[in-house]
Amino acid sequence: MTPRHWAVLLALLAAAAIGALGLRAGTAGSDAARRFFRHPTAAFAVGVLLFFVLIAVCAPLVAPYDPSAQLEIVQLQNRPPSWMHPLGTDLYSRDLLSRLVFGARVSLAVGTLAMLVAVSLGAVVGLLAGYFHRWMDGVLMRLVDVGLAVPRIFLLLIAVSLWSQLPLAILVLTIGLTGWFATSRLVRAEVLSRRELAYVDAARALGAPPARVILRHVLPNAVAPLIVSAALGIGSVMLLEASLSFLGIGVAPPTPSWGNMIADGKEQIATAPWTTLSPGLAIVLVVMALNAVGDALRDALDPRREAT
Amino acid sequence: MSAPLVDVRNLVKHYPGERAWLGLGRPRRVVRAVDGVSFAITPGQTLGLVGESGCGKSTVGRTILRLQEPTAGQVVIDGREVFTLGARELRALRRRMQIVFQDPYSSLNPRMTVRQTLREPLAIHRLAAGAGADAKVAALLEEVGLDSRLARSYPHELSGGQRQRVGIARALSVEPAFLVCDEPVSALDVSVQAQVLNLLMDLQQQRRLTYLFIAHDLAVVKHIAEQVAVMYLGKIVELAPAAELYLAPRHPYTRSLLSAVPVPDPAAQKQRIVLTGDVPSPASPPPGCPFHPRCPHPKKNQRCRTEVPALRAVVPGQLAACHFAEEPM
Amino acid sequence: MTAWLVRRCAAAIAIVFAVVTLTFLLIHLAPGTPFVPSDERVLDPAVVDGLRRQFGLDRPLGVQYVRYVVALLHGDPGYSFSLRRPIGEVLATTVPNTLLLSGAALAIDFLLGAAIGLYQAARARHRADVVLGNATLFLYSVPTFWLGLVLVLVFGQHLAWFPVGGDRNPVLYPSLSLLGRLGDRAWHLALPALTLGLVGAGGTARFQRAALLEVAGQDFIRTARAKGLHERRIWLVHTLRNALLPLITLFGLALPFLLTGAVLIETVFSWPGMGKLAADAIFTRDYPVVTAAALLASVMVVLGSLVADVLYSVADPRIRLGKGGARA
Amino acid sequence: TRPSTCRGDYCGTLVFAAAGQPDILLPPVSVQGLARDVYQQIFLKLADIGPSMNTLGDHDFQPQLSQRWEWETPTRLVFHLDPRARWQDGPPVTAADVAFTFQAYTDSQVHAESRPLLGGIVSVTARDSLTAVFAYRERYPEMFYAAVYHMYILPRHLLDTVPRPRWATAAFGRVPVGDGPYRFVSWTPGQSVELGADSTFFLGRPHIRRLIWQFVGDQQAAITQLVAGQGDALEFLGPLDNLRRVQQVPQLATYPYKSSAYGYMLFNVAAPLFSDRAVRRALVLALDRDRMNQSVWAGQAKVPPGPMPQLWSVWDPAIRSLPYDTAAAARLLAQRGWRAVGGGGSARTRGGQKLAFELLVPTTSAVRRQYARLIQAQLLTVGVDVKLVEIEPNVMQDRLAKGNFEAAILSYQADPSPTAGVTQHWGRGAPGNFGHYANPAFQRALEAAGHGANRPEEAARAWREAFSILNDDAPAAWLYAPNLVAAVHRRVADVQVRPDSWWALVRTWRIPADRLIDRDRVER
Amino acid sequence: MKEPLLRVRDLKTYFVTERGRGTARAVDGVSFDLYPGETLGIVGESGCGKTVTSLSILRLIPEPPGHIRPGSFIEFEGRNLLTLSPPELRAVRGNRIAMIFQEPMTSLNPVFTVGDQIAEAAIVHQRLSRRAARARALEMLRLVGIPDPEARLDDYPHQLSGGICQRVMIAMALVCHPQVLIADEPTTALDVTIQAQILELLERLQAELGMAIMLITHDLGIVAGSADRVVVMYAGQVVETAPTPELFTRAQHPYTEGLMASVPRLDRPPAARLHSIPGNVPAATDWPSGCRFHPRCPYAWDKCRAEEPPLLETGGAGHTARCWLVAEPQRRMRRS
Ligand SMILES: Nc1ncnc2c1ncn2[C@@H]1O[C@H](COP(=O)(O)OP(=O)(O)OP(=O)(O)O)[C@@H](O)[C@H]1O
Ligand SMILES: Nc1ncnc2c1ncn2[C@@H]1O[C@H](COP(=O)(O)OP(=O)(O)OP(=O)(O)O)[C@@H](O)[C@H]1O
Ligand SMILES: [Mg+2]
Ligand SMILES: [Mg+2]
Repeated sequence: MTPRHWAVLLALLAAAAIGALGLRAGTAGSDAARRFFRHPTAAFAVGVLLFFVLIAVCAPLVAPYDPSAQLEIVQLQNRPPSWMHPLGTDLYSRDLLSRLVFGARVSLAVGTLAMLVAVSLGAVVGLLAGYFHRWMDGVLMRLVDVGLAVPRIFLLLIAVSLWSQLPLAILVLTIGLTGWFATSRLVRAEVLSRRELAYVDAARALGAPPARVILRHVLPNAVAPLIVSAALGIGSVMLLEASLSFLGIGVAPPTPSWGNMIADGKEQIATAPWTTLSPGLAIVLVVMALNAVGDALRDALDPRREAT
Repeated sequence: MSAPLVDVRNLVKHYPGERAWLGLGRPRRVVRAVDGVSFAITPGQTLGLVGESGCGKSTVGRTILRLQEPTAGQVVIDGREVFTLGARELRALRRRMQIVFQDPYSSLNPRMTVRQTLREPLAIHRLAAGAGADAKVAALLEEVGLDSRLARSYPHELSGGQRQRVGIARALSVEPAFLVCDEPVSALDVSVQAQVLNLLMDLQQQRRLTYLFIAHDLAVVKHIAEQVAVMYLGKIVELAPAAELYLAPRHPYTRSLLSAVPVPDPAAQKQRIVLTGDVPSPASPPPGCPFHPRCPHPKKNQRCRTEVPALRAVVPGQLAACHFAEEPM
Repeated sequence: MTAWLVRRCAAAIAIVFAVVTLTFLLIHLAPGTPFVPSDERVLDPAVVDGLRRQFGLDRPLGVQYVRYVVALLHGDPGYSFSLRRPIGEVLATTVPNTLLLSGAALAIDFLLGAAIGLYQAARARHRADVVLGNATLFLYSVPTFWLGLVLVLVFGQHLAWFPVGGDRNPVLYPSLSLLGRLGDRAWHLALPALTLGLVGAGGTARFQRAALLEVAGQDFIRTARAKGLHERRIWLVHTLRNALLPLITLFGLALPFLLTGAVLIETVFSWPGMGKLAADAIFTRDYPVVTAAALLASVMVVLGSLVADVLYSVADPRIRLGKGGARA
Repeated sequence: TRPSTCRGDYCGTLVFAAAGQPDILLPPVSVQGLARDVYQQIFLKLADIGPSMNTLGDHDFQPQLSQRWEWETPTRLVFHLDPRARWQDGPPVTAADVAFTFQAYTDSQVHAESRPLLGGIVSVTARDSLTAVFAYRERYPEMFYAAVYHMYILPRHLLDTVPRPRWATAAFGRVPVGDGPYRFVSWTPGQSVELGADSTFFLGRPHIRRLIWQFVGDQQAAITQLVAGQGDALEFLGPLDNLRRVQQVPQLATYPYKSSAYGYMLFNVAAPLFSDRAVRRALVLALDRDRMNQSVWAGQAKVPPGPMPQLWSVWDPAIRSLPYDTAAAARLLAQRGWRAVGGGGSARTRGGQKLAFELLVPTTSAVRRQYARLIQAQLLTVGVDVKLVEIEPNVMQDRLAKGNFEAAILSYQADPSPTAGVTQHWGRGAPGNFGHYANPAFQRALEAAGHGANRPEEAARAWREAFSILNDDAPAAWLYAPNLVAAVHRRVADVQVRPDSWWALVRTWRIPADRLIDRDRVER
Repeated sequence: MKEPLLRVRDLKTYFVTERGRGTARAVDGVSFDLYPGETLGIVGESGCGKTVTSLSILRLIPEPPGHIRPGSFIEFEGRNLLTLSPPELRAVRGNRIAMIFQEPMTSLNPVFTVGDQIAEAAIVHQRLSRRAARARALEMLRLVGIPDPEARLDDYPHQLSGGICQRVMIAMALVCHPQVLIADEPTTALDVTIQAQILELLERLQAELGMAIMLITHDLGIVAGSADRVVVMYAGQVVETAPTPELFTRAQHPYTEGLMASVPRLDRPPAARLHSIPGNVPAATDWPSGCRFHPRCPYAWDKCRAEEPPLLETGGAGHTARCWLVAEPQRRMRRS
């Protein structure tokens, strides 16, 4: 850890803070932004997210070492935090800060991508079921019932066990594919309630074909809960990835993810607690921020929330 | 009198209740929202459709435009039979018939500006594009009495009256001949209501529009309609030219409805006929004359309870569905 | 109501059957073999083959499936490969444990969560609300197993207030009085149930707060105030009673969440429950246990949502009397 | 308020923290090591191996169920059972039980793991109720070991009604009745197994009254249990960190013992990359195994000179093996056409193909996972890209058996006998020879060593020769042979841990009356 | 003339809107009196502050965002309602002054029976036993003319129609025999025939119980039929007050005039076009300066833009109007 790395770290911290505050100042005019930032923690949460995203993007600049470099497998094993290694080192003498920084890339990417899969699938199913009703609705919703009837971790463990070695893409995909059930219900409910609205009828009366009605009139207005559930979804995927890693299936080593960092450190939790503490806190912080942002978004995207 | 532009014959719309077996089985307990409604509207004229909440007015309007599939009946608009059209022909016919909604808050897509809202029909029917479309939007806005600068606004930035005008402009954009106005002024304040009513009447004049004007306010209907149909529980109970209907209502329901409307004149307070009870649910309509449980007619008897009165001409041009339409109350 | 119940049950059975089929196929398609020693030994493939034959795994998958379903319909879920005992027996010892854990967690989750939510809502946007809001957000965002590990370390090992694992003291338990046994179980239950319950309570509190505030903005609360009621009565009777309705829905959804948590928490706390059993079974390819666990989990989940629906219809008069029950 | 009445020399309760669960407490059909830990307290063998762990001949063996034995002919062995031996449900143990046990172990429907080892025995018959006769096909050095080491004598009167194909799930295996120092008390799946001392045990009443195995999730949980004072004994502490953790706890004593385990990275010779001997040698040369040993075991283990645990007498540091020499490794690789591109940290290539392979490692073994990652990092420095595949043991086993792998880190818990161990894993076509290693020279040396009769120095030379050939071929990189450490509560005296089977001697342990703690005194 | 029962003076209720567009002065200096036994109609268009006025009387304004400005004064039974302690205030609410709301369906708690909800106020204010309160509830249901009251007692609101719900609301409000009943658009959500029933009921109850009613509505027809005196509101202010016949014959404020002219009427033959007031009601955050009606007023002149008129006596008994025309009637002549 050279002064340069400290400088970059501080710069990113400052950038995140300025970014969050700037965003608040810059959007002061809009109602949605005002509702968003009315939440006491919203600006802070945005700052936290920005910080981690920046760190992930600039990982090579922030990380003092190669995240999978085993620096000195005997002398530097499980060292507590120090100036050289601000978060300490792990069992393999790897620098935890570097791992945390690169792990942010993986964890955030897995969270975002899996959530995208889940949300888009959920949205499509929800739209179809909600808009076309009748048998389509019946069939799709029964499918959802089945999906919801097995605890997700269970489903995931089984699904993941289909691969003896789990490529990251498959991990993302399976997490996504087991995560859309609730979203599809949400979207369906939203569509059902919008379907009857006068402006949807107006579009139909004007002769707009179903695809146009769905894409221009129904979907955009059902998108607010979708965005909120996406924000919350990233967090829950990150937690899930950590849980899977804990159970021994997750992102393959040596690629660091916050989940497998905790898993790597769990055997040293009594003797070298810092190895699990920093990734654990990172997850908590980001998931908290995502939830805070989700809450704030819920208000921001719903003009009816003016009073509460 | 010329041939009617809109001819509705024995229109029936039943809503199925919930379905058994995971939503795939047979439906239970139908709601008879519209139960055999017939009328015709002459080109350039207005038929007012009045009745209490839930009597099926909106369903008539929506079904005629095939926003909902009918259960039975026939509707001929412009010589074409609406219920038998395929998707493509129907889309073409949609240029001839349009609808204006009651709720100025839900009838505009909150995420589209006025311009986007008004350009959409032009795009769907390929009527205009680019600068042509913008010009058309400006013209439409002007026609409904709105400043063309409003084109960039979102619905929530507009007042109720302005929204209603945008809704009308949207309906007019495809140059229809027939307009269903589903309670277009009920949600508006009196002062604004007057503005919109005036606008609708002006437009009718200029464009020779034909209106099906749905309302629950008899005074408003009196103002705008040449013909008036009174609905009760999915059926038309009285159908007559406005002048006759307001002067000499034949159905006891029409009479009590008229008497219940408050008149803004303390001097002219008349005797109200206060009906007892509520409108029954269309899911379980009473047998016989649907109005008989609330009917104040002195002659009400067993026949009313068992026999459904037909809609018949009591005097030429004035139809009523009451066994005792001829008798005074 | 009965017709509705019959319909719901039929749907539930169909769902459970679908889950069983899906699980059966997936787990059999997964690579790997059962019958592997957990210690560092290599088993003679001939022994493995013999065992496979003995348990019918040499048959085509279709045959296995049909056999399995037929046996299941006769009430025989088969033998566990790794525990070599009838699955009924295995579940009989593990399921009550999981129910105990989830039940206790559920109680903590909802009692604590609802209480915090109520407290927060009644003081919305005051300091206490903001502080509690962040605390519940923290709990809601914490990885369950991580919290569990930390709690074990702190309260189990360092402070030694609670046992570090297991569901009872294997030494003392057989000789304890009934009361002593209950105490012992409760003492072992405390940490895992708290971990699971606290994380859940974080979510429940947030949900409850939102639900209460939503209700608090409704017209009928204004009516109650206009009647001259005390604020306490308005919150505890009028608002809470209405806000319990969405909570019941949440309750129905909480079960899968708790079962998920149970898989992890049972592992962390060596809690001999179904979650750990199921996870182990997946890893060791103990097919019949996996399918049986999936069956049971789905039954529990489906039952949970059924119970929630019934509760809802009991709690909400608008549903209780069925739709269209309006009398004029 | 707790009942605490037991006093004196025969109190003692021990709780073993166990990461895992037994499958079935019926010796021939169980495959889990933990089951053996338990059932060896319930069932006796005819004779047991002595402290020297010598498997050759019979002179280092100790009487157990049989009082004495004699060789009637070179291929006929006669056991005289101890007349005091009783089944725990009453009847005496007879030679018929021995004959029955042999039939069961060799029955193809029972799938006993040790069946192949019994191949040299033609028959076992009961001459009279206390005399059992073993007939062999031929003489070989470990013929006595083969007869006694794996065979726990079973009660015929309880098992002969159970159809053999049903043994794998026999109810008897859940409530076993034996003839050993402990009798079965209870077993709750997922929780614990409890045994109680048999006060009438004919070889002497055990001092420890209750043995309880409490099942926990994993190694770490077991250690936590021990450290928190809820467990009394753990046979294996694992890496350095855990040892330190345990050593800080005053109530725990540690007992190092030579382990019967060793670990190695196996190459699948049938895989294209590893069919090249030079590549295999280069990879072994590139590994700094001493340093890895420092990192993982803090020097508590040794780098073995071949596939052997420290326990074996054939252990000999003089066996020729490959040193750590990255330069030589790089040279070798370059010679074989694997060119380095860029600096260290990127994979070598040959004809556009990367020098890379998949290394299987089970998720359940902390030690092997640690090794895998160290190897991954070290090999990268010579331009080899290792893809770690961390999988469940069950998948790993499957892939090993199917030969569907390139390399894997294996660990072997060996029998005391090198002959069986080495043949099973490196003999041509042997069931455990997953890497498909075959070398006629090695095969010859192996046979010579196995049949080295009773001439130790000849055998030792043959073994040295065999291992040297093996090391030259580099079918694997030998990683570690640990000196294990067991932890047992300090109050327990006379603790002896047996390398091949840790708790085999528990019946001789005791807790002096003045050191009893609450859990010892609890009366059931 | 009798002493007023309720005296509202200079009531100002503002809302802090978070839009960053300042304060919504929803009610901005409203004064009026309510006399015992009379029906006072309050009319005005949507957003003019009728509801906020009525809520302010019982201090039911949600705070935040709303607050009643100091200096406002609402006298009832010799006390200022705005300074009562919470227990004193509760003793007034539902007991001395009761309220019914526009949406009967949403104003009843969906999870309690109608009987319980009616009885609640009696239990709280009159310390009746449960049984006595139930008997009282039954009596009230009878009083408001609900058929088969025994059966209705245990019904839930959703089982009842809108008209019945409104009757239940009325029963609930009257259970403690209040002095004042504030009815905020009690019939707007109902059908005409039901509206007629409810208005009829209110008239009857007032005759029987002798309470004063503040009847808020936007329908001039209802005012004409039911109110003794009328207060017309526009833009958060009272613009005209008069006895009902006086108002309908000699409306002084141009807004009142315009309002009356724009109603389509059943009792007159339809004209070709309706009269309409141009423009829209301005937003509460920025009322126009001067007279708040001047941008829509056909008579407005400079003074109207610059100076806000006070409520001026018009000469008719109890007839006041907030318009400079009262002072300069000739200007009206000149225009018309
Ligand atoms: N989609 C639907 N499914 C089931 N029932 C419906 C549906 N739409 C309307 N109904 C029922 O049909 C009846 C007639 O409804 P409709 O909307 O046509 O009445 P309306 O006269 O327009 O009433 P309002 O004045 O309230 O607009 C009502 O009882 C209503 O509950
Ligand atoms: N909670 C609130 N927050 C902010 N502004 C409010 C709030 N309640 C009312 N207002 C504002 O106060 C003004 C008066 O509203 P009020 O409800 O009194 O009108 P009203 O005369 O009752 O209209 P309506 O006929 O629509 O009921 C409105 O402009 C409204 O925007
Ligand atoms: Mg309608
Ligand atoms: Mg209002």
